[in-house]
Amino acid sequence: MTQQATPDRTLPLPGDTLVGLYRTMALIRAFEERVHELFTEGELPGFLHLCSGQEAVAAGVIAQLERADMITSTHRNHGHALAKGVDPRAMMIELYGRAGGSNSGKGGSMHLADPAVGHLASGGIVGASAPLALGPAQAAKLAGTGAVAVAFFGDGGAQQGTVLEAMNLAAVWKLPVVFVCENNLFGQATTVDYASAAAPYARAEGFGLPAERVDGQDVVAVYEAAGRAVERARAGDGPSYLECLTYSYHGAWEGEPKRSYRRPEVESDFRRRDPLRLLDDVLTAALPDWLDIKDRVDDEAAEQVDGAVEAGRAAPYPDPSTVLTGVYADPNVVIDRDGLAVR
Amino acid sequence: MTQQATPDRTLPLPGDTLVGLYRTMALIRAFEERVHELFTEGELPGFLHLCSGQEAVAAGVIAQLERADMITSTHRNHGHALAKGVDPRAMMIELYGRAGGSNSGKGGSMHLADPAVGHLASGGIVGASAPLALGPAQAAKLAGTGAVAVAFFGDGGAQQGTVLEAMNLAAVWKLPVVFVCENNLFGQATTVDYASAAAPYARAEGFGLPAERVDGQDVVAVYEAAGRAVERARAGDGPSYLECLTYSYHGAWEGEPKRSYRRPEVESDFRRRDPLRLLDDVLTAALPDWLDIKDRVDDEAAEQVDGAVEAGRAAPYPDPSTVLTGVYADPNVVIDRDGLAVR
Amino acid sequence: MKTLSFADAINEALRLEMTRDPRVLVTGEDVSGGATIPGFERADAWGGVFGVTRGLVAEFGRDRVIDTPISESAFIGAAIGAAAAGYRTVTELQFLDFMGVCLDQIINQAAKLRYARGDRAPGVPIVIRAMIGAGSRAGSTQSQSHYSSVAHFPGLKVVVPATPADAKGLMIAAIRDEDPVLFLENKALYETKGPVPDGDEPVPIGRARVAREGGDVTIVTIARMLSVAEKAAKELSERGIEAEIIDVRTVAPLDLTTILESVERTGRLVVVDEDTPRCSVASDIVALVSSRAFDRLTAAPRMVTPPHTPVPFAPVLEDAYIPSPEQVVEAVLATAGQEVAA
Amino acid sequence: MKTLSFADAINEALRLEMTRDPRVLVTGEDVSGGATIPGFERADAWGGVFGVTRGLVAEFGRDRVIDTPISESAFIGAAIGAAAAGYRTVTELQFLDFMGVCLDQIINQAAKLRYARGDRAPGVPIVIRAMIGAGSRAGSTQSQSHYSSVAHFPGLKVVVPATPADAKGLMIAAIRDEDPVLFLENKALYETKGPVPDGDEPVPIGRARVAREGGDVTIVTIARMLSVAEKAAKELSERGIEAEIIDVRTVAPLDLTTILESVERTGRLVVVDEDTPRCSVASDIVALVSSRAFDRLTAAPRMVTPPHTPVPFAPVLEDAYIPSPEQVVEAVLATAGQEVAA
Ligand SMILES: Cc1ncc(C[n+]2csc(CCOP(=O)(O)OP(=O)(O)O)c2C)c(N)n1
Ligand SMILES: Cc1ncc(C[n+]2csc(CCOP(=O)(O)OP(=O)(O)O)c2C)c(N)n1
Ligand SMILES: [Mg+2]
Ligand SMILES: [Mg+2]
Repeated sequence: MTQQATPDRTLPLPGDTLVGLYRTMALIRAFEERVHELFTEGELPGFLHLCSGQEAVAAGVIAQLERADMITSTHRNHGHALAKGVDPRAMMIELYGRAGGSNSGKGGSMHLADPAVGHLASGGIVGASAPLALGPAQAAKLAGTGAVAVAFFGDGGAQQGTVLEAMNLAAVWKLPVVFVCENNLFGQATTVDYASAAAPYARAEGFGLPAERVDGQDVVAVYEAAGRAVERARAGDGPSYLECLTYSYHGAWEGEPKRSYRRPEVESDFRRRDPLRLLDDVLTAALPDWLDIKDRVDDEAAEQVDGAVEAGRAAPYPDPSTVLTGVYADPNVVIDRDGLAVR
Repeated sequence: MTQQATPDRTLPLPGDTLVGLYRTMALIRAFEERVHELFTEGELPGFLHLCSGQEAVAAGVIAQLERADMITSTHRNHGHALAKGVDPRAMMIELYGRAGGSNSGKGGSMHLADPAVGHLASGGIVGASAPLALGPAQAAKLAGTGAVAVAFFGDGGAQQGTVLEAMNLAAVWKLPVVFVCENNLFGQATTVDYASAAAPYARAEGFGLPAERVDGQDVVAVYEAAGRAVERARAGDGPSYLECLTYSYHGAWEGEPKRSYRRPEVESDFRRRDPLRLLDDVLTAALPDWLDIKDRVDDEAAEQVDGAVEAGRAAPYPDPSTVLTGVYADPNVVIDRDGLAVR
Repeated sequence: MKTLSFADAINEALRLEMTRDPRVLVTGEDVSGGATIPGFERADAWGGVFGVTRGLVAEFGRDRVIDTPISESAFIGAAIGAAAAGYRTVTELQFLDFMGVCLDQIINQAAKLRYARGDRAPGVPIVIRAMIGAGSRAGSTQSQSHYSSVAHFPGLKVVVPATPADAKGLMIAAIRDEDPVLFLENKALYETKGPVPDGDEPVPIGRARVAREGGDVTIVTIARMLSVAEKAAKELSERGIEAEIIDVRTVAPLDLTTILESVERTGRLVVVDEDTPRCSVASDIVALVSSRAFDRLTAAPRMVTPPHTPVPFAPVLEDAYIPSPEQVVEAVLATAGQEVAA
Repeated sequence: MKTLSFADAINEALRLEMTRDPRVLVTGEDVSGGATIPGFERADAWGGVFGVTRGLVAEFGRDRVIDTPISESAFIGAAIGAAAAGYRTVTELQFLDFMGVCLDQIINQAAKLRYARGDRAPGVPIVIRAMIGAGSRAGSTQSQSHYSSVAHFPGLKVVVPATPADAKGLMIAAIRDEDPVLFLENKALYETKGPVPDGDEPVPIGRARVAREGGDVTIVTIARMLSVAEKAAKELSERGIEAEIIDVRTVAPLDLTTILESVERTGRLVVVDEDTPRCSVASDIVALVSSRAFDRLTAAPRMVTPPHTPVPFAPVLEDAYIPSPEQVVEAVLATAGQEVAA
């Protein structure tokens, strides 16, 4: 199998690890680009925050996790979900707002999650991911499972009080959790240099968390730094903080009216250092059969996304009466339109 | 006048400054001890958090402020209020729940404040003082008045997200504000060593705030450190953080059922270094007429408190109908029992 | 049956469920009462401001009775997350007044995660304990009963026990529930004693209790207001009016059926609530009964609540603020077109 | 008079008041729309997610139109504190859904500081802007209209304009008000155009508006629900039923007088609200009318609201969630003992 490419001394990581990272990134890129097209054409509804350009963070961090390790994510979560193993078909059906989607049509883009594969929650409240991640970490510690939890949040989210106090609580309880700040330079149109008086990772150290800033375009660097943090967590040495510098090609949200606050020079710098391209360069130089592998991996990604889109298009609309279901897990409580429980 | 004691080379500060600091501390101590007695005897109602033992923080910091400088405070606020110049009679009438109190009987111990003398607000929500203090600081900066603001909060409050994000916003806006963490070792029965993974002041540095920890028993040290922070603020150099190590003789709150979590050794260490005693020692050694001055200052404090208690006892009860007044500042809106506006 | 205080009944429920189910945790500020201090682990820990969790750390250890920094968003979030990993955390917010610093975790995370993640998603089995109630001279930020604003949000269960027996049974039910439960304790009730069943039978969430039978008027009460209504009912009985008192026990979901059944018979409704009136549980009940049993009502429904103001501190003002039996009597008489004789 | 969109009407009000009063500030995430970027100060700044504050930074400068980190507690607290020092800050919370991260500053600080500090204390003149409203396919955390939970707290004014003219006039009133005002903008209204008076005349806070006269039924609407009721009224008129529509404009304080005057004449009440029903403004209005005008009501009052669930994402579900003209027609007919013909 191509994944088991023979290790090469010039490779920074084993070849199959690198190919795996590329595969994840290729899937995320293909998924996001297709979503962008479908939204632009008016086919997909939603309030969408894409992560094209940021693939190395999701892929690099999550490659260090097991299925039992939990993540929590943000409004910009498609990449995290795909990397953690949420089914792209179920995700796309959800984005189409059809029946059978990952969230039964109740969640949409900002709320994609699947606890069954270790994706606890995403959501539209900036900063909420950090407190939530403490829970599975606490559970893992108490049960001694060795599992870890990862909270993703943005450079904007790093300013939110909930994230800051979660860092302290994680340190107080010495929890196996990794805080991953995806610093894509902006929170909407506000730059991180304005919004954060000190670099987010520098601040984590003041809370007693080992902290690192890495090049978030370089999946190998992200993977290695995440490995150190995850290892610390698994070894019982408590929480860490990882800041990854990256960039969102599609801006803050799909349909954003004015993007002129983004300097073209900055964007093209990042595009030159595109995460897929950087890894492609590494693999091209080092794996003799890389071009073949790459074609296959790219094709597979495209096929997966094609299949997901087909599934989304083919899925039926949800029954409007299902608005009322799922408010409570308790099967004895059913909601009628006035909010009354009917048994 | 005794306040203008001749400067003495062995004094750490001018004599009248020291005497002024002593006077403030003596008033606070006398006030709090009397409140403690009156509560214990069942004369005073309320949910009371006294600051006996912590006088040096209120006195030392606030001695650096002008009347136009604003403070915000906490549930444990009597000392801050007295130091900032809130009338002790009005405060005591308030504690008695009588008409004519500083807060019209609506606030009680936890909400003492008087914006007219630069005390913006106190309150029962741990951490709320920090965001509030940003406002007068922002106003001072915009209006170029040179005024500063001081937010007081406890070691427990230092863990609250609102305080943490306020530190960042203060740094981002470069506001003339001083964050004063009164570290009295406990938040209720929880020690700061448990609740805070790193020392509160150490964390402030990660936000870009110059930070210092001082001996909060030593009013001279507090005064000098506060002076540096206030000077920075007035000079336009932005916010600072000051952590003062101190101790609450009366525990967490009046009537607290069990105080056994407090080690007697720790308490007696702090009592040995009582803030009034430490300053008394300095002044005894250096001011020849100190004993006379001290007697007079102590007497004055006792008289002030006596007068306040008399005023409290003599004040009439508020008219129960005043429950309904003061919800809105807008005089056109009056509340009836159902919450409706009646013009 | 034994006699327990309201506080001890909750303590017993916690102890029973922690014994029965090793996944039950207790977290919050000071819940171990100082037991985080080295050398103090098993000593004289009080357990929260009113000692409701006292003794638990000695029995179940610091791994299961866990103090927190004053970081409500963080530790409530942790409770929600731990639920996803199989634990059931009873976490304490101390006073409901503090909800403003962590409400997002309650209303958007705990309450909505189940719905937003779709029909196959697991529930969020956590219990958030918080105190409510005026009368302790604490002023406007530690005396409020603003559960109405939380009951407004879909996805939460909101429980308001009025007796020691219900406090125990509802806590047991809350811990076993698959959904987030806000468990509210009126601090004025903590010392109230009453009969409490042995064993660990839950009291079902979402069922009201007829606390007194009567055919002339339906008085619906919430938490501590039960005793206020009971006093009023005695006085009314002397005037020949027999009040039926319904203690709702749960404000979300609300047991409207029991209320409507009573109003069908009495034709008159008075709701007594300690929360402020606008957009409240009291107005909710009045609105539901008015729209669903309009033809059965023989008089205008009434609410007895505090005025729509913050809780004042001064005893004279605070006493005027809290609904009194006299006000309930007056409201009931008004539904009968009568006035209180001077 | 000129024609402006709802968004532009708010923008104009901000511009007028900032011009009139140098103490008026605008703060919030992205309100300057990128103007914090060095070199971008006066360029192409958009001004918030929907551009409501666009152009203000170019006109008034970065000292008065001030971006914030995503730290709602901190910057709302700052606005409250700045009020104590003579400034009037219009601060933006973007979506009301986010209130959970900063509610304490709204309900315990802004709302209660005046009361708790006593009768001589100054007010807290701040305006908190926030968006409400479903329909934008954003899912359960950026689509809610949970103002009922905030209107529940004493001390706040809560404004819910439905037309561009009211958006402008109420914003002017809100900025000049001595009390904290929550100014809620239904994002589905931003593009709606309508006549807007020139000048800077405020629309008084706390006064409802009779948007349509009619003698058969009173329909009370909140914000965007006005247009839903207007469609229903057309349809009802064709069936011979003339609805009076009252747009409340302010939910706290509530203008009950105008509502009661109408119900006195019509005897029938339907309240249309986009917030979830339990403990809501809708149930509040029904309760107040039922208890104060019971004898004038000739039929059970009705509420038309979304179901008591989070806002679902899927268009099919979200469309079923939002109250429709058909539901209003149905509710009105039900108050007349009729059913919609199949
Ligand atoms: C509590 C809260 N405040 C504000 C918002 C509005 N908002 C949505 S995304 C966003 C920017 C977030 O920036 P960042 O955390 O850097 O994430 P990015 O979008 O750059 O991935 C903001 C302010 C929100 N969703 N939640
Ligand atoms: C937001 C909030 N959470 C919890 C409380 C309950 N509480 C009141 S005082 C206190 C301890 C505060 O400790 P610290 O900040 O150190 O102040 P201290 O009492 O020691 O002066 C706590 C937890 C509160 N008032 N507000
Ligand atoms: Mg960002
Ligand atoms: Mg302390």
